[in-house]
Amino acid sequence: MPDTKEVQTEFKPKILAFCCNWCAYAGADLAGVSRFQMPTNVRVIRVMCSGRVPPELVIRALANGLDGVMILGCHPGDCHYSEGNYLTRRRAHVLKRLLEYIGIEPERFQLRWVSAAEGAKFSAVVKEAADKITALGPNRWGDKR
Amino acid sequence: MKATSEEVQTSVKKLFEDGSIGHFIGYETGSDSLHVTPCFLKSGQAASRLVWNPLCANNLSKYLLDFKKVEGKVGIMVKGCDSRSVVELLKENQIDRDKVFIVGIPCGGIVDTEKLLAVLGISPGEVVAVDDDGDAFLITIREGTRRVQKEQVLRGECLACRYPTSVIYDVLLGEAVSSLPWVNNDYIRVKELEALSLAEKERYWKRELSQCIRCYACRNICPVCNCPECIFDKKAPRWLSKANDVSENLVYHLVRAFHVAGKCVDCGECERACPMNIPLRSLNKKVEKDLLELFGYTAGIDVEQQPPLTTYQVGDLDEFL
Amino acid sequence: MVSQAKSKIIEKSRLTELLDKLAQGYDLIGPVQANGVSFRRVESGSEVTLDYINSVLSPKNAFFPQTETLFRFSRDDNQGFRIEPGAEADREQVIFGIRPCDARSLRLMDIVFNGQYKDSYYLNRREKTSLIGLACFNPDETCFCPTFGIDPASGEDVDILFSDIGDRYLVEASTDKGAALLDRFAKFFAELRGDEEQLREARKAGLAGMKKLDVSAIADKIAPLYGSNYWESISLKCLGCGICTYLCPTCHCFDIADVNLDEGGERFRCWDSCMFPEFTLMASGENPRPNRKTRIQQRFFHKLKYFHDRSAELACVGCGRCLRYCPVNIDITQIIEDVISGKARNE
Amino acid sequence: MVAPRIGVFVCHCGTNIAGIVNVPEVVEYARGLPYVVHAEANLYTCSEEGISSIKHAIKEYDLNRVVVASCTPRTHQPLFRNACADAGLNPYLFEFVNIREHCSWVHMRNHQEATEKAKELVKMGVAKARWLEAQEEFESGVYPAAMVIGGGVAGMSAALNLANQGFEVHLVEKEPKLGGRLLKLNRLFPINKDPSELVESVVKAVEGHSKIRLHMPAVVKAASGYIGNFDVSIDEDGQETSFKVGVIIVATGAQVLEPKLYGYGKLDNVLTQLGLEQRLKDGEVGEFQNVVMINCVGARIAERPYCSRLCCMTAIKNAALMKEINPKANVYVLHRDLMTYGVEFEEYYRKAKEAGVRFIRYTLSNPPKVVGRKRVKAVKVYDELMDMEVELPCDLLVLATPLIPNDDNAELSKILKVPIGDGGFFLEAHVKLRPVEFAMDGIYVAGSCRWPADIRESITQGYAAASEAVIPLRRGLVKVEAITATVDPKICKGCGICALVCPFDAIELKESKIRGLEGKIVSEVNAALCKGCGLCAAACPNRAIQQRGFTDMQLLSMVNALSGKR
Repeated sequence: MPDTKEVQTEFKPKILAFCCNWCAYAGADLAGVSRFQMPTNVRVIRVMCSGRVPPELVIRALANGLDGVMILGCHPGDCHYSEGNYLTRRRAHVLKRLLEYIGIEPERFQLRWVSAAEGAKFSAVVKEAADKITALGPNRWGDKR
Repeated sequence: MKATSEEVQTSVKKLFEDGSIGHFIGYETGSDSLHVTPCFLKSGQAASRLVWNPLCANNLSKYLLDFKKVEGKVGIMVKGCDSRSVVELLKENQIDRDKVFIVGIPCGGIVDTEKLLAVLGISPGEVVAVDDDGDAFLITIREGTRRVQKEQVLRGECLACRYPTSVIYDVLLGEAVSSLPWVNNDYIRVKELEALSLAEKERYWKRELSQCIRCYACRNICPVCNCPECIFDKKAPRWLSKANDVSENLVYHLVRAFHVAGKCVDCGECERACPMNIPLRSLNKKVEKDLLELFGYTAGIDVEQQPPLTTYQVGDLDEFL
Repeated sequence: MVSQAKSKIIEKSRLTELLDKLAQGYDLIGPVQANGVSFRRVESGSEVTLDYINSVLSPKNAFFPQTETLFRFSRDDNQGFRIEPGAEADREQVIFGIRPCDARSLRLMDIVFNGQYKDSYYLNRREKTSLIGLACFNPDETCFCPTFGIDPASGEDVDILFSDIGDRYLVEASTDKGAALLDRFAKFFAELRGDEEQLREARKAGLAGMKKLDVSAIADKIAPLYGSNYWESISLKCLGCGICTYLCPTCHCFDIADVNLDEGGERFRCWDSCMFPEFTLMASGENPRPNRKTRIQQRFFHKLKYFHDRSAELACVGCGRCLRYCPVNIDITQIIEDVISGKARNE
Repeated sequence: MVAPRIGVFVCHCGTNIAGIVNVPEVVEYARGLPYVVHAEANLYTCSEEGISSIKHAIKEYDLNRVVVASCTPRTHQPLFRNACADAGLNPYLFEFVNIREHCSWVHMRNHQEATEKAKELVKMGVAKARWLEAQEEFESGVYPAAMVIGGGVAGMSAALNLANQGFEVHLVEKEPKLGGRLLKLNRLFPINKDPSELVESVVKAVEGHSKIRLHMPAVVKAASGYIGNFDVSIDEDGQETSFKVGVIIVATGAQVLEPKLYGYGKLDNVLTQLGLEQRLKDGEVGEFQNVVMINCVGARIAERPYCSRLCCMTAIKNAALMKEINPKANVYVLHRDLMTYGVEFEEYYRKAKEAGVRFIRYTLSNPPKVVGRKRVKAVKVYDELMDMEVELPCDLLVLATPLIPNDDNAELSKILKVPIGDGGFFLEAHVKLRPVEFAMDGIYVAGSCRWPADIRESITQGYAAASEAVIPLRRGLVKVEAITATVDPKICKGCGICALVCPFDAIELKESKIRGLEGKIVSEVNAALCKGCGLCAAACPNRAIQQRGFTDMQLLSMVNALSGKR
């Protein structure tokens, strides 16, 4: 009998990145201006501050089946609003642990600091996230209800 | 000395008489001898209905939200854990300290009735009374009295209770208890779950979360879940589908764990209320443990303490460089 | 009386094997221990537990699932939609272990779903289901089914009734469907030995003293309590959760919503509860039942009056779940007593 | 409520987008999205033609939402918002989708995936647009004064410019003297004049100006507020002083690198160009016969990849001067590439060559080597053109080192909340479109603190920054972007979490005065203080407080759209 070859479509994770207007979004713009090539997996949502992103949105995104969620903000101390990213940092540490506790790989939720000058870092962060999440495979918690 | 039902009745009667309170929230015997039910008094006359015994599990503090607009002060009976949720309600400006009269009751632990029936091998109808007797409970059944070691039959939260005596009160009935002998190893269950592999965690929680019927009892009974309109009840935006599946239940329970982060005092009411026996305390305790380890924070101790997720230190742990 | 023609016995030791066989030929639903006992689909007899008075969730899920796809839709090339029906029960299903109270509740749900409007989803499952009941000789403190004329040891509302009489089960088919099922699995069943009736009567001793309230005039007696502050006193302790309604075998309210995806979606229905603030919330923002008092009143009026007005039946089977699982111990039997005795009145 | 009617405009951006993303496919896809009633492609949506196309479509299709998929909102949002406003549509009913910086430019090798991503980004933008609401901008007054930080030539030019237009200027200089780096120079290229003429006249004008308040020596300690309304506090000679200004210009200059190369600091006949200028100025250059200058010392290397631009001209200037002082001297300039941009500079270079200055090119992989133990005796260099190593006798070695950022840039950046770029220089909002402004409104940048600039450029930038800064000062009013927080007092439970997290003390718990809610304690946002960060909106447990333009509904709709939900 001929081998029924399983046609495996390559897994292309879908990753959401919330970027703060002042640092990370500007860094993403700079990556563009600098033509730093990167994987196509990441979609950016602009917010004014990383501190605008509540855990509800991250959890909802993962429950919707998105394969990864990132929050990208200014480096600690550089927040345009002085302290927004410090609050984000606290929340993210708690959220990350809670997600892992429930069995969601910690790579699926990341907070990273990217300044307006770090176009290269933005592209590196995107690449790293895409690689890691591709290796993990699809998010197994998603449902489109 | 431990406070008795009679002591509670006498004190409450006196509080009504001297005008200290206009309302009182306590416990009375419920549908059978193994249950108590919340009791709301408007005068001292019916104070003889009040009881205090190791069945008084309900955290009554949530009812304070319904008594915001009444005349006079509202008296309320609080165990150690209940008093800590009162602190959280005060922190969130949900109640006015001047309008509540807090009757603190040192607590030697609450009976888990399921465990009790299993240990004694009896049916609920056989129990006549349950009393506190130091390191044991005295169970009066039809045939006589049985003594059961507390550690065998306590509720889970009582096995981990660090605050048996009210942290805030206007009057304390009975002698303060500073610590409970059986409480030593915190977060045993959380640590067990943390030690599982990711795949095991996923399996475990997917099974538990799939049990949820979204009756919202855990939310509705929780004193620190006190939003007049919960985001899950909002039509727009819709955070949660009414469909019951694991992913929606995940959103519900994780977001709830986050919303009570830094406020949960482990009164255990969510887990007690859950008809599906979902280990909800294991979720909330995890967050509690992380807040303690990361930021040195314990909820419900001090009204002046700022909630941990509304503040920061420049030198906070940073795993995200 | 045990009718000889339709009655058999089965040795207890053969029950698991029977259930295994049932699970092969049917979708078998039985009591399973997982976070308390509830009725769930099982693949083999060994999954079934017999250590329960009654389940946490009633078997209503098997007919009226908490979430049920009504139909799916997808976009077609001409800017229109294609509609496909939701998954229908295509296999016959057997529910093993249903208690007489829960079996009665199905008869009450039939009034709703098989009345003026025929609910094909419910009826399809109902039709394809055989009920194997398990007589109840050991009721809970909170049970009060005799109030509604239910005999917990009877097979009135099931196809087959199993009665535990010690070393064996007495097996009685009370419908043709039940008799056919017995025939199909005849090799598991043996003829009566003659002492079965005696053994059963002995076991019925456990039913003595069950709570039985006189509800003959309750619909009339509750009517004047509309708007009464009696409901306020109950609502004071009520948390407004959905335990009582979701665990109730007769509660049948549902909501309908759509899942709207890029490629199509589905319309589903799901349980709803009159205890929830959005239950009768209208698009305008108006809610005729804006507080716990009016919601509590609605729940009891529906069970004890409105349902009766329409069908001459009360929407309660005395299973006691609402009382047993209420975190604040709201006691429906107390409320019924208060209404009957006149203790509940306008103050 | 009127049903949303969304128009989508997808920009080719010449080939910038259309060369990678299949624009017609994106337009076709957009047409099928919910509430989209019109979609079109534009060669350049930002061109006059594109703008008029938007305006036309708003009327023609009765659009009440506009989505442009092109470049970045950080540069082009105002343009498109204005286009909407011109066509009678509230500018806040506009949504930006970035398919250039975030898509075509970074996925140049994968056209198909880039196109799919662009579609999805458009879908998300449309999902958000459906929930956009018209907003009124809050107008706030502008305090008619400016602060200029840095009393060098750029800062003084800016200060004079503003003061001459009648505005009060606080000039904050950290040294006890005005003039900055200019004070240390000997001659100016390409005019070879003594800089003191220039400095003295400018300093005199500044010092004598009735509108300029000098703070010297002084450093900025704290600043808070926003355009039109900054509260500044400075440490002036040990005393703390506070004042209010409407705008701030940063012109703090840069410093010259002190290298650890070629024996600098160890061998006593090795100088930097600046050191040489000092000696020339003081007349202490002494006898010399063989002068070697090395360019690009510590510049254009891996650690410091940029070209400091000024050093070549400085070396040419000083080499020619040395030759002028001692025409018999051998003067060599060892360089990697000569930057003599501009007609006059090239001429200046030619004259130096004519005067006998010898230029030798070396490479980074084969740098010059110094010979000598206590003093430099010679320099060995591999001459690229001759393809051989030459040994140049040397009694004075002069190193041209780059300008590097000031050490306190990082601190000032934190105080003012303005970014610094890779090398440590300040970073403007956009290199071409907003060259003297920071991304933060009301703060501007001029001179070498941004990038090494010569005197003329510093003056020009000083003027440019002043002329940008004078716009709000002159108007007296600024519009604050309508992204501030709003409270629904019906839902608010008065827990005060929002007030706790607000970095600007813009939220207070107050008794509501709204009918039906009288006496209820609820949060109230002071729009004048709110900066629109949205921290409150993320912290509020029941979402009674929302950030305009970034509401839960809008963000959640984007998340859902990305997940394939409608």
